[in-house]
Amino acid sequence: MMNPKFKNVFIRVLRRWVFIFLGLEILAFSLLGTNFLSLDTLQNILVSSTTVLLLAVGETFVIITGGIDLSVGFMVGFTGVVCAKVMVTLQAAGTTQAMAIAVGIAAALVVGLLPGFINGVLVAHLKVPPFIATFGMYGIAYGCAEIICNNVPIHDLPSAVGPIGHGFLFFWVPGKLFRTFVEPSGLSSIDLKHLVSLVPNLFLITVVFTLIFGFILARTRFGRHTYAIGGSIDAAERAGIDVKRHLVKVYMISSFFASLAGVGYVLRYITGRAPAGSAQVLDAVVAVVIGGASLYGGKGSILGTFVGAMVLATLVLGLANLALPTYYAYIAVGCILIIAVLIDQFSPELVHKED
Amino acid sequence: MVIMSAAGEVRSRRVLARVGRSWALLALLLMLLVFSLAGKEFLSLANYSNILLASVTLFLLAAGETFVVVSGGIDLSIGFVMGLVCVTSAIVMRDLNAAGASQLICVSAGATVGLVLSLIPGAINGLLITRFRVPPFIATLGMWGIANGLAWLFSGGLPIAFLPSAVHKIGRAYVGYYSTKAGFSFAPPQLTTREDILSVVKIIPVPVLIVAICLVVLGFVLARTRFGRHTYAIGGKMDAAVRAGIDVRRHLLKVYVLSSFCAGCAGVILVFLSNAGSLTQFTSNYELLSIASVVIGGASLTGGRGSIWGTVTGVLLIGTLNNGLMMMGLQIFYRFIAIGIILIGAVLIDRSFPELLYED
Amino acid sequence: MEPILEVRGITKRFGGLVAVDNVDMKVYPGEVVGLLGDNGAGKSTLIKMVSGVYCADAGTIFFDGKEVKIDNPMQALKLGLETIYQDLALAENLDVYSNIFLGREKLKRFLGLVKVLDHSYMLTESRKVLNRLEIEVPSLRNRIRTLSGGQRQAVAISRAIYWDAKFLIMDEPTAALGVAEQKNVLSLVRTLSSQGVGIIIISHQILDVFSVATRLVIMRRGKKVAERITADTSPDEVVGLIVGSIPGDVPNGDGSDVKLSPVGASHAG
Amino acid sequence: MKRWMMVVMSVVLVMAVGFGLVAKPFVIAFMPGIADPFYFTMEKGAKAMAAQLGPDKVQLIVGQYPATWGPDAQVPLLDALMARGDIDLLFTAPTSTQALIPVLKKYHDRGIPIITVDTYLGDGDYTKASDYSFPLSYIGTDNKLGGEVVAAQLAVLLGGTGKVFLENTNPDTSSVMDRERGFRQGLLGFPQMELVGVEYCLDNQETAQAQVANALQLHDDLAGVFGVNVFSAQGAHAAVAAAGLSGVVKVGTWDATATLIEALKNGEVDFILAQKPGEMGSLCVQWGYEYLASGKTLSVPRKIVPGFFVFTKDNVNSPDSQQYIYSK
Repeated sequence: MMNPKFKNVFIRVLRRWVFIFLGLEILAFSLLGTNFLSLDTLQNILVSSTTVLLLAVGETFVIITGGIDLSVGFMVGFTGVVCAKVMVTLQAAGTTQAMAIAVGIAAALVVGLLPGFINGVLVAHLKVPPFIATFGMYGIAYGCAEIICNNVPIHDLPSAVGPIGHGFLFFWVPGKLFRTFVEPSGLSSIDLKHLVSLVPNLFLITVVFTLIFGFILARTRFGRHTYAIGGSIDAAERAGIDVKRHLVKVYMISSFFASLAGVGYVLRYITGRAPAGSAQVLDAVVAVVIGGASLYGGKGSILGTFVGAMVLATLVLGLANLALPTYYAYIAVGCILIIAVLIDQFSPELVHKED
Repeated sequence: MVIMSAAGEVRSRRVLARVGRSWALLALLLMLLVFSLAGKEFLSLANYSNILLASVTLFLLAAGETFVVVSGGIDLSIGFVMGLVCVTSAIVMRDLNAAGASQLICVSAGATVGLVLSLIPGAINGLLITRFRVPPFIATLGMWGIANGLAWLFSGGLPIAFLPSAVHKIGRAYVGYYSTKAGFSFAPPQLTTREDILSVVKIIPVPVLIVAICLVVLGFVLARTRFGRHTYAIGGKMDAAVRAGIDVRRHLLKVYVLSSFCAGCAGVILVFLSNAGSLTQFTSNYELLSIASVVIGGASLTGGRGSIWGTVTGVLLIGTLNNGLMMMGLQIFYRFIAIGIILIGAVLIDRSFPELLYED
Repeated sequence: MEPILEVRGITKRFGGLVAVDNVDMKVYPGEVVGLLGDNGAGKSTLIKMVSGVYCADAGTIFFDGKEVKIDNPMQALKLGLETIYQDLALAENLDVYSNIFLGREKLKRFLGLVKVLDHSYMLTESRKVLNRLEIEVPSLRNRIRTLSGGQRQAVAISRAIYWDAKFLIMDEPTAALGVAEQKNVLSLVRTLSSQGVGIIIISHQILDVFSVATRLVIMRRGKKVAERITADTSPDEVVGLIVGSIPGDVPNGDGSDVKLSPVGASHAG
Repeated sequence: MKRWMMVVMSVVLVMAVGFGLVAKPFVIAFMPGIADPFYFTMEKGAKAMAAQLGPDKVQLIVGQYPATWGPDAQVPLLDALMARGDIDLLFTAPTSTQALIPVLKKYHDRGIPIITVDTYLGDGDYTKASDYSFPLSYIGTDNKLGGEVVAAQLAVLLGGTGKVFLENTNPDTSSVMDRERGFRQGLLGFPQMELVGVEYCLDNQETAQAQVANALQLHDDLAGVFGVNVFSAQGAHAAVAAAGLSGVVKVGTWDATATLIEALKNGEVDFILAQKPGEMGSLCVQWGYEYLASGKTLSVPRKIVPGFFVFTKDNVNSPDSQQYIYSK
């Protein structure tokens, strides 16, 4: 009926609809919005998507194995509070700023592995459904975070935290100066207006970790085994993969990324707050699903997740640029999510005829 | 000898399995005992009625969710469907009231509109899941956002006030009142002093009674009717249900409509309880709490297991825990930890007891 | 001649149910043994213990003359003990060659630093094994999900063959296949046994088993009730033994070994 | 002749510039803290003032309302709003006293004047030199003072004696914590009054209702309840009314939503402390416009406190007080 070659192309395009959608989104907002197609907006999209993107990258691993990790939302708050608390305590104890910040970040990343380990053991060894195990952990992490910070945001962090979180890789005043990492000080207000800041630090960090773990998922044995477990846990087990161990690692990756998001939160907002990130957990799942993953497991990719997160961030910020009433955003996200899965359901498998 | 000991073993295993199955009930009783001993004010009729009143909406949400979970699905939209229905019902009641319609018409029209409206999200969920094979998690998560957006759109983000006075009268009514001073009456006695008011014994809040009736009906449907049997069959093994000639698509559609309808009932009851139409707040997590109650009540998220009775126990466990810990002066944040631990513990206990092989 | 695989007194319980009760069994190199029994007789459980999916509650396993402990599938695979399961155990979301190499992926160095999957090597090797067995699949890049039942079976077999199995367990290898495909599989079994591979074959299709197996082991309710040389028995007797209308050699499984003197060694290889 | 031409040209030029100014109004942006009736009312007040000044003078752009409280919800939306590039002045309610400092500083450095409304940066004192003193002005309620006012009002109703309970919402939010501090401070003036408990409902009305019902259970001589925001107040009054104790247990609330006004009329709430969000929004636009129109030379007060309006049964129906009811 349909020319097979054309059909193949059609299937390929359909499978990558999300890229097209992102393009259309940007186009539409550029036409309708005010100054939407600008460096500022672009970098704002990149920065504001970091929390969701980080959570989503970790969540991608979990979802590919056929699980789900709800705990990541409050893990952001939990690790953020730990990070901020350590920094503040060390600073009060008189250590140097660099030391306080480094130890704070390290502490958050290390402590962040523990809930993931517990989740993994519950899911893999004790056969608790992922939804329940991680929802339980969600409550526990939130409660613990509130206790650590005594219910109030942790303020007065070392003064170097803000410049890191709001910093950029490059600073450039056209025709005048070019710097990396350190924001030029003492600029005149005219120069400040022309100052171009490129590549936000937070996005840089996010991208580095996203690339590393994207590589792991796509190219290594670990990644292949993750897919195999999601495809058929029996097949994986009988092929000699240590499924339990692998699952524990996967949940630890997820909570590691949540910790990264927690650290990112502290750097950007110079505050440790227990409820931080709680609103982002479902957004992260949405980003993963828009990126082509299936909640039944076995499917998904980091590139897809990245684009999914961008689709979400562009949508939210595009609507904000238009200054439309807020409820449009809720309805739009809900609709896009369902459409994403519908397209995915109805696009056929790509069948190769020859090698 | 051999046969005897085998029979003995079977019996003891059966007892063990029973205990394992109904551990939530035992935990609930234990908790009631501990809290009653720990705090003097816990052990009182008024406090039990408080626990029940505070759990009214969760009872309904969780009961609807039970059907979905037993069928092997999940419904995340219920919390916001409740908010949407609550707002819509209240708007209808307010506008009819302002237009001068009688109280009866205002209230019944508002409730009817809300309940009818609640069928729509469920129908859409069900169609997406059964006809278009969208995973339940995604379909209902999409509806989660859409219902919330619509509730904002309708209400403008403000609570809906100036409802007919019958609303709060119904919402705060009890089935009967008894006091030494005024005797027994169906209407609240007109008392002024604190001592007199506190001395009134109030028998069963009307919303609790309504919810109890709903729960009995739902429990009957799940446990005793063909509809219920089919729900278990689909959750247990979808293929087997299809081969047995059950119209699975149609049945699942009904299950999601039922779940949404229960959320609608909760929304309407919330109008009466709070005398206002309020949006569901983002931080409320009703859907997650409902699922937690269902699981604590012994259901399995892979489907095929669960009961309304178990879910009621689960909701009561959470309600009692909240109430008791509050009475002991613990802050709300500790309760998050407690519920998280109980939830995981529930499943662990469930896993560590043997299956009940023989029903009698 | 030494048996390549021997199990002694192997037992597995699930809760109160004894799925496999004190079973002994031997297979010699190049021998095809048929494992027969009704549903629930314990055949699958027995071979899952040998292939490391289940841990035996009691008993010992000898492989190639040495006592071995097989706690997980990887250990079985390392010994050269391959299994093709009834449900095939393929990851349907992965493509053909990824399944052939699942769990034993070929790696190469990326930029001389990190080990990554070597797709081209795995592709060519997979093509070789499929050609050797004259198996046809549309493309090695297709996901298993898009293949037919026979094609999936072929992938599962080539997966086992590729790894130079010394011993092969086949659970219902012909159940999901068309007539022609069944014939291919059976001739494949003969080829492999002539190359000295020991094979256990489980099947409900007794005639299939009779056509390839040299020896038959019959199980009922978790116990091994009889052992026969194929040439010395008939399908009728075997059916009788399976359903219990003919009493077995060890009716109550009291562990007596009187009639189960080693047979088949002379027939093998 | 040549000179004459010059005169005409310069007149045309001046007029063109003049018309240009008239044709292009100042763009003032409002970034709210969270989607709730308080900020809706503020938007309404701001819009009214913008309309009063005229569309040729002020164009008001309202950012998207964040769904939850906190910088993580607010900052991306704020950045998206500012990236439009056409904004001349921003007034916003910072959701964190510290997280918003560098964010707003960035826009200040680009020449966009900032007014903080309802909440503030740092400690809210922009008169002394600090890294957060750059905003033009802080226009907002003194939450601590409000708490003291509520305490005093309750004390008057209770005759200066009795047990009171505080239903709060989230300890994470600085404004409600200030109210709690003020309330505690205010109670110190009445040694016979005792604060027997504080609960946090996390912006959930049902939770608030359960918590106040419990407090009534725990203290059968409870005399008064203070609900610090919309959700805690609505829950508190519902719990007291459900217990049949309206009038006996005095209920003081903060934020004048229609629901609470109705309850006040029914006698279920005894007084409502209303902030003046409409006035705040209106002031922001007015001062903002005048500052911009003066060529950014006008000296604007660094702190403006619009004060409160206390609704009681006596004044709730008077026409004057209707403007303080929150609405959209």
